[in-house]
Amino acid sequence: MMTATVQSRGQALAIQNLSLEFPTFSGAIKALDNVSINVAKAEIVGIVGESGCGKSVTTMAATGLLPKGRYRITGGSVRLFGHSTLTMDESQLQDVRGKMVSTIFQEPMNALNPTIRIGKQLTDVIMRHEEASLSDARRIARDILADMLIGEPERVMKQYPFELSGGMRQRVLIAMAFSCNPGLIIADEPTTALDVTVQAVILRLIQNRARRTGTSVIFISHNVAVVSQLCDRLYVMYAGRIVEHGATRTVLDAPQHPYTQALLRCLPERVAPKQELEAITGAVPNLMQPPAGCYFQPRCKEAIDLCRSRSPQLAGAEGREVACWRRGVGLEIAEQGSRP
Amino acid sequence: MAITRIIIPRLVLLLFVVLGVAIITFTISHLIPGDPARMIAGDRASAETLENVRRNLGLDRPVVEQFTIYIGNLLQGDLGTSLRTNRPVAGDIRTFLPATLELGSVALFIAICLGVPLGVLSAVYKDGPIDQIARTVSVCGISMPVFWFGLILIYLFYAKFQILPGSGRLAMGIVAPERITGFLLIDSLLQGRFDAFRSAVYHIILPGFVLAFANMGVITRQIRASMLDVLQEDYIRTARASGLRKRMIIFNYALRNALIPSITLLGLALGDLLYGAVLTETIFAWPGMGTYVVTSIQTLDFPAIMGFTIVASIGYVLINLLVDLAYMLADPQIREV
Amino acid sequence: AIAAQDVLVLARAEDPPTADPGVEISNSGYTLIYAAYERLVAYKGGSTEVGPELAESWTADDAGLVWTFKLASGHKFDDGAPVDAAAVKFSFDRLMKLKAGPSDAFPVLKEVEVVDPQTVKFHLTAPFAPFISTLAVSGAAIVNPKVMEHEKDGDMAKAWLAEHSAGSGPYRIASWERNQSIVLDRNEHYAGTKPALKQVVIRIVGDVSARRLQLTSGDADIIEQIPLDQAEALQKDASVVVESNPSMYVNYIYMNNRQPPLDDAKVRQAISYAVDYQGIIDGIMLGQAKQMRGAVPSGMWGHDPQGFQYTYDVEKAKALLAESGKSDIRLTYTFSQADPAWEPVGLALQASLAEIGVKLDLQAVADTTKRELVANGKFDMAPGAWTPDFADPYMFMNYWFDAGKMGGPGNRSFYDNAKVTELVQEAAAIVDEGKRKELYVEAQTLSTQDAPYLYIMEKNDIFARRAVVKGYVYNPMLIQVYNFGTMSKTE
Amino acid sequence: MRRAKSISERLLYLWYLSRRSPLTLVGAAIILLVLFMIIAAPMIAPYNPDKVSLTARLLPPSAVHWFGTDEVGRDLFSRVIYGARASCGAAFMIVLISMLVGVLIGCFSGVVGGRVDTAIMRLMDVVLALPALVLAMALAAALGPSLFNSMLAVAIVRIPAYVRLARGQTLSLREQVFVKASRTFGASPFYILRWHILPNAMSPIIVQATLDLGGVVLIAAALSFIGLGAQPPTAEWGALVSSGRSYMLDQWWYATFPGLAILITAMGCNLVGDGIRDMLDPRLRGR
Amino acid sequence: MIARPVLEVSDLNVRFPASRDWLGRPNSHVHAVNGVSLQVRRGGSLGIVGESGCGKSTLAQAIIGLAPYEKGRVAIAGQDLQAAQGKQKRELRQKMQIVFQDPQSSLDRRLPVWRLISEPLHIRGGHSSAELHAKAEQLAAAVGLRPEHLDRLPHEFSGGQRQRIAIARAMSTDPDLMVLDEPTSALDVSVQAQIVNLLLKLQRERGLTYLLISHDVALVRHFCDDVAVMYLGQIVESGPADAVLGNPRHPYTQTLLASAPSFETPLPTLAEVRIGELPNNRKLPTGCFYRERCSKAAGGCEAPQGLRRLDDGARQARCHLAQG
Ligand SMILES: Nc1ncnc2c1ncn2[C@@H]1O[C@H](COP(=O)(O)OP(=O)(O)OP(=O)(O)O)[C@@H](O)[C@H]1O
Ligand SMILES: Nc1ncnc2c1ncn2[C@@H]1O[C@H](COP(=O)(O)OP(=O)(O)OP(=O)(O)O)[C@@H](O)[C@H]1O
Ligand SMILES: [Mg+2]
Ligand SMILES: [Mg+2]
Repeated sequence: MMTATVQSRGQALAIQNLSLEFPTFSGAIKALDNVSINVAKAEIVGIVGESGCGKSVTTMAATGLLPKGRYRITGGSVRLFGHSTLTMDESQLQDVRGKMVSTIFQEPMNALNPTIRIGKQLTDVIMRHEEASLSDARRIARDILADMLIGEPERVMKQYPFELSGGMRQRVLIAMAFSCNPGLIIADEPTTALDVTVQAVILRLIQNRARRTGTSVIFISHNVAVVSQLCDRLYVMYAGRIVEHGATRTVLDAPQHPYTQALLRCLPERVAPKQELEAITGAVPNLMQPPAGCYFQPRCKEAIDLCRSRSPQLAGAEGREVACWRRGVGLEIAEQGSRP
Repeated sequence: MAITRIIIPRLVLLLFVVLGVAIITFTISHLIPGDPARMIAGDRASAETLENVRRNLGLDRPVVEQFTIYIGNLLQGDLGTSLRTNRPVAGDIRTFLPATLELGSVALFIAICLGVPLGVLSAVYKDGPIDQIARTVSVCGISMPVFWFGLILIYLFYAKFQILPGSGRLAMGIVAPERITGFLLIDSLLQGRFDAFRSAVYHIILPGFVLAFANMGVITRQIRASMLDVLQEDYIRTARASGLRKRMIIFNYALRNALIPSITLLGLALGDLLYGAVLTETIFAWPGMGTYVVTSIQTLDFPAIMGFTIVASIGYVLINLLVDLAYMLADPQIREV
Repeated sequence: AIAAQDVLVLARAEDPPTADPGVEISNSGYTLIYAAYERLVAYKGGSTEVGPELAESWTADDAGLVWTFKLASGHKFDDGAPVDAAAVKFSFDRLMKLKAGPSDAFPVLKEVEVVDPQTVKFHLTAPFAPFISTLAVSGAAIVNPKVMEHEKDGDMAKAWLAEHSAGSGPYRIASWERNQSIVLDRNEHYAGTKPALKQVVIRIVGDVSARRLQLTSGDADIIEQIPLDQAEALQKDASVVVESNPSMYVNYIYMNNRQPPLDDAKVRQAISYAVDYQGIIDGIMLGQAKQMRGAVPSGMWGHDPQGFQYTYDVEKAKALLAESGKSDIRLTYTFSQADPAWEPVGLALQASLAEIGVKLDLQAVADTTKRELVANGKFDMAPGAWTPDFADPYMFMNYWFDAGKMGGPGNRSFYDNAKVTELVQEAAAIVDEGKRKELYVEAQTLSTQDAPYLYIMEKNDIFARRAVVKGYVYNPMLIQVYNFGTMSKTE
Repeated sequence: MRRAKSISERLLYLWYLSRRSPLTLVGAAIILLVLFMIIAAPMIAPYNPDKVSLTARLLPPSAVHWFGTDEVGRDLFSRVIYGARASCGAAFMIVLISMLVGVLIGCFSGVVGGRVDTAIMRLMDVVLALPALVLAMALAAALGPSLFNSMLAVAIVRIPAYVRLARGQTLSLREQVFVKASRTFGASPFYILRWHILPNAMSPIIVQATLDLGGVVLIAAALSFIGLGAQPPTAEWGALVSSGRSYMLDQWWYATFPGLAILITAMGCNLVGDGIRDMLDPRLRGR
Repeated sequence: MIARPVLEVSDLNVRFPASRDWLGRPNSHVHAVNGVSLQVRRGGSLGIVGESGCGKSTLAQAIIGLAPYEKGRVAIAGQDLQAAQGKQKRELRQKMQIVFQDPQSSLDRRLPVWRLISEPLHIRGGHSSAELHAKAEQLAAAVGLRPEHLDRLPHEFSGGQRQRIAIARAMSTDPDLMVLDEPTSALDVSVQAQIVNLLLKLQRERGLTYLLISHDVALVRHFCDDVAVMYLGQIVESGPADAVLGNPRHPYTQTLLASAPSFETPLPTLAEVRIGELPNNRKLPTGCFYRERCSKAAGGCEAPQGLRRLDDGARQARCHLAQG
């Protein structure tokens, strides 16, 4: 259905086999290992995974927002609307950010500058990317705030962030992200800190605006339910690797990877009250010394010897891949010995 | 509302401080082994003369009575009479204060102009060579014994190379301009006395720099620390993610917020400035409060010491009041609540 | 920038406290007071003898209780008003009413009486031999009675006179920027020859090196308070003259005669023999001093050139100490930084006394504290410096040895020898100078044997001037006081 | 066993951190050097620092007298080395006294709260408003100039800084969840102070103290310079600079070397203080 | 006969000073809890749900004795906590234990695990170090920690393990009631499941009584027998969990449930969720607190609403429109 038409229109973001590490005192944290993510134009893609699995790092690496000198890219490429962002210098990135790709972060409380009025923060961004006079910029800002269902945009623009509630601030941030009509919006857990009622509003606003303007969205969350309501396609990450991806409904209805399955089974809403939940035993691996083979194998109930020695590769049909030996899809590749 | 909430407690504090300081210095002055009367009359003075001098100073009265009289006079702005110069202390302070203020303002100005950019650069290029240099300079400043630094500079620039004067506020032959503000730099300009202005500028360079250097170190360190704090705030990430230019982010978004905690520091720095000024003035024979109070202490001129201490503490409290107000202006959160 | 020919610039370390003759007791202030005021009598040239100034002539009655002065005519205050007997009376009344330090030079003054505008009578309560000398001191300056216009809260114009002048001297204080500079202008009504210097500027330059540089660069014509080492260095400069003159500024050490073991004359004598006087003079003073001989310095009449002088004789010192039977002596030397020589002298003393087995601890205190401790007799040994206020051995003998002046006033070693006290009191009460000298010499002989003080040295007065400054006359009574009125600057 | 491992790990970690900031290492080296000077002064110093030799006055630096000699012929190198004892000893005592007293008052004030707290803080405001140097000078003048008296004075004026710091720590720790938890278990204020507040408040206080040490070295020297601190013939850096001052023109070395010693020592303290602060900074920790 | 409830809260009001005049006297207040009454049966569990800032934590803190209250009463096993003094007070306090949301900050990072777990006993006094250590070991085993963990410091543990330490500590005094203030919201879902299982297991085994605070409706539905929905410091609806969450009667509960994300239902439309924020709790609204945001607001809502018993008698709702 929609997915097909969207894909034909080309790629917004193509991350190919991105590997990245943070060198530290006690060794390198291998934050990303061979991560590939594709986002088509006008598509809404979700990334789910536990805290620390590398969701934010992936997108921040793609937009060059990671702290300079603190990380090392060990492989892969990122193409944003055909431009390679990994090779850009800071000033080129500055032109790309906000214009081609915008990011909405997790904590609305601190994501706005506390000493600058909302209006100025918005118009600064608009005037940076659009050839707009101050009055034009103000008009654009006002319109987009109104679009975010903010009651009195004029008044809000004169206010400081601390005078707004969390939900309002997050809407301002969304407005800011959309203000220069970027082709891609990265929403990094934009609702985690908010109430469910507010969350519903925010999700709706992002969805409506994206659909209307044909903007692609990467939606990062650890809440599978939220992602299921919003996204066309879904990537599941575990310990810096993509373990499974596919169309949202397919992945949720028929999860292939044991991790995805376990993740869905441990949610209380799927179990009768007071019943024991199917918890995943153990804890996420330490990325400085990851286990051999599949990173999930120490916690996996189905693990076999192969899982303990070799990392499975993503394999499967176009648009629906799983990285698990038990699903068999990757066996042939392993036998060819492409990767230990 | 918010303003009164800040001002009123400060003014109450001011009363406390003045009273406290008066009590402390008064107590000290009465613990002192030296006899002020002997100081005035000379140490060969006969007992009779001493007695007379004591009577004239009111030193023969009970301590509590002396204190009440002192406080009573204080409330009328009378700080007593200097034992050494026989002039009203308030008048002496009025004479010497502008010189100190002029030196202090120039030093503060230099310190801010050098310290803030250095701190910003240091934070932005953290751990790089610029940072190492800036940190070394700032630590040097903080660790510099002002009195020694002054001596070295005098030796180099005045004695060796003879390019800058080493003492006083004006060159020998130049008649001081009429006193309007007491700031030579301003008074000379107001009266079109460019010779005096030039000379005043020359004279303030060395002491101004010496005094500025230490404060520059403190400012650099503070700005660096708060810039580092601010630069890793979420809103900076937001600004970066929206593609704002680096310069804009640093100066319009980060520095502004980094300055807020630094304002408090500025208050402290002003306090330090006073301490530095005392030393700098002695080295450079700068005719200000520092020289005055050091001489007063050496001669145990207690009315002068008390007067100075009280004025300095009032100044300290007022500066802090200003700092709080500035803080309030800079931080909308405090301003509007 | 070299100052103009008719302007003399004097650079010194500190601002004079005040310029009020009725209050000021430091030489630093005398510089101004002597320049701005005249007294009834004045020292004659470089000598310690006094001659006429405002007074043309004077007579005393036989008992020495009434002195009559005839004023010279033509002397005018700087506002043009004549100096008359009323002004003299006013000045002394004011001095005695203020009763601050300077009044102590007139312990017996009962009353000043105006006979007619040109004649004034002084009534004394008791004969006082040095009376005429005392009239040459700073406190005896004649002040224009008009200053009372500036009186505030009954202060006898003290606040105003603190930084203004109202006298008939060659100069008047034109302006005073505290801690910066004082400008003295010529007094147009001055009765004497018109001074060559139009203006005298006293600049306050705290740092020695700065003063020195200003002198060599010609910014200053005279600089004061130069350490001996710098004086040596300056001497090499041909355009500079280092004035080094024997003065009556003596450095001596009080030994507390009341406190064991210093109450034993033997111990004091032993200490007196243990000191390396010449070592101190050469090593610390670079030869710019000489060892004292008795209490009265060599420039003052009453000095006894044959008087006894302790020598550096360790053996004798040890023997005396053994005689005294005291051992394990531990003393404290309480000093301040008021005189730069006190600390090194203390160090030298420490080393010397160690040789005879006396341990000396150095205790540095604030100068005011030191004075207080000395005045109250709470010390073992303490250095002192003494200059005479007026030119009379009275300044030494009566102050140092009179048992009635113990503590602050002068007898700071708490020396109590009835015979000596009697001698010096008698010498103060008679007028005959020959007789007085005899009495003082006898008193010196007696007291030197008791060694109440350690007689260290008479220091030279040192300052430096540019060679172009001419006409300076040194007077040992007028340290830091210059005859600006008769000085000039010529190439 | 495990402890030992974690200690060596920690040392390794410290080494790693300081390698990242070479300035801290420089600071540490300076402090070690000064400590060495203090401990081993009699061994390093070539001469008795108080030995007067009137024949060897004001000699320039040479192989015999590395830093030259002073106006009574004492060896300046030896005096500078011995000076470390007076200067740094004084600074250390000042910081120690003001820290102990300040922390005590501050924690007490923070825990007790209410009127007592207000009264204490107002008093501290008064002390803080006193110009530090002047109070020091006044006290020194009152009690007589001596290193001890001016130390006392400086210590007094430094107390409020620690009171504020300790109180601030106490107040913020009091709001920490683990302290609240302790309260729900019925812990007394004393228990909380002993087990939770003091141990957790100590690190910032120690950082402050290290930084303060640098400042206090300067103040102690300044007081001696004005003549209110250490008294001659004690070899103390500030006093040495002060006596060297009048010889600046012809004998530059006299004031220069002791001044350098002050500068370098203060730098050492500040660098190490900065370094420790960075190490304890949780934000920098993980990276 | 019905056993006496472990916890009885009646008409509890908590307010905090919001601003002060220059003398330091409060001149306005935040009304965090406004007349809450509730009861928890022994061995039962009560869940409290509500938006952020509605006063859930404040309620918990008031119950546990961390937030002072002026009006109302909290009784644990029939004894009034605030009226108690000294030793008795401490013992009463130890009958209730709380587990906080953030396991990181609720543990002193300088104390080893065994000390942390046994802290309540240490405070109670009378135990030697060895006894405390032994006791800690038992408790640790009960929450699934191994003995070798006991000497480590908290930063060496993962979030889930830290929460286990906190739970072990809470159990150390055999409390009658455990207050759980969002015990899993700082944890990942996979770890959340472990903790939920642990808590349920402990309840089954030891008959613990829970007061669970959460904004996760699914969790409360799973975990609790009863539920109370809070809005602006008031309970707006309460009753058995399945009934209240399965068939909400109060409009607020309805909105809350509709907004909760789920796999089955699509995103609600903007009209359904209604944009609105929690009203200011400095100045409480008059009438029904929810009136401003309520889509069903009608005449009668201006009057203050009381809790009214619904149909079966087990449920209550604070809305005059809720069908009885
Ligand atoms: N600047 C950094 N230095 C070192 N390690 C880092 C840095 N930033 C992230 N990491 C590590 O990279 C890994 C992935 O982090 P990331 O922030 O992408 O997680 P996440 O999936 O976004 O988690 P969350 O849901 O908590 O936001 C983590 O293990 C983290 O510790
Ligand atoms: N110590 C306090 N001082 C002042 N106001 C407070 C204090 N604690 C809580 N409040 C206020 O009381 C109200 C209720 O807060 P509370 O923490 O109980 O909410 P909550 O329901 O637990 O929210 P959340 O889900 O975010 O934890 C809020 O408006 C809060 O700002
Ligand atoms: Mg993230
Ligand atoms: Mg809460």
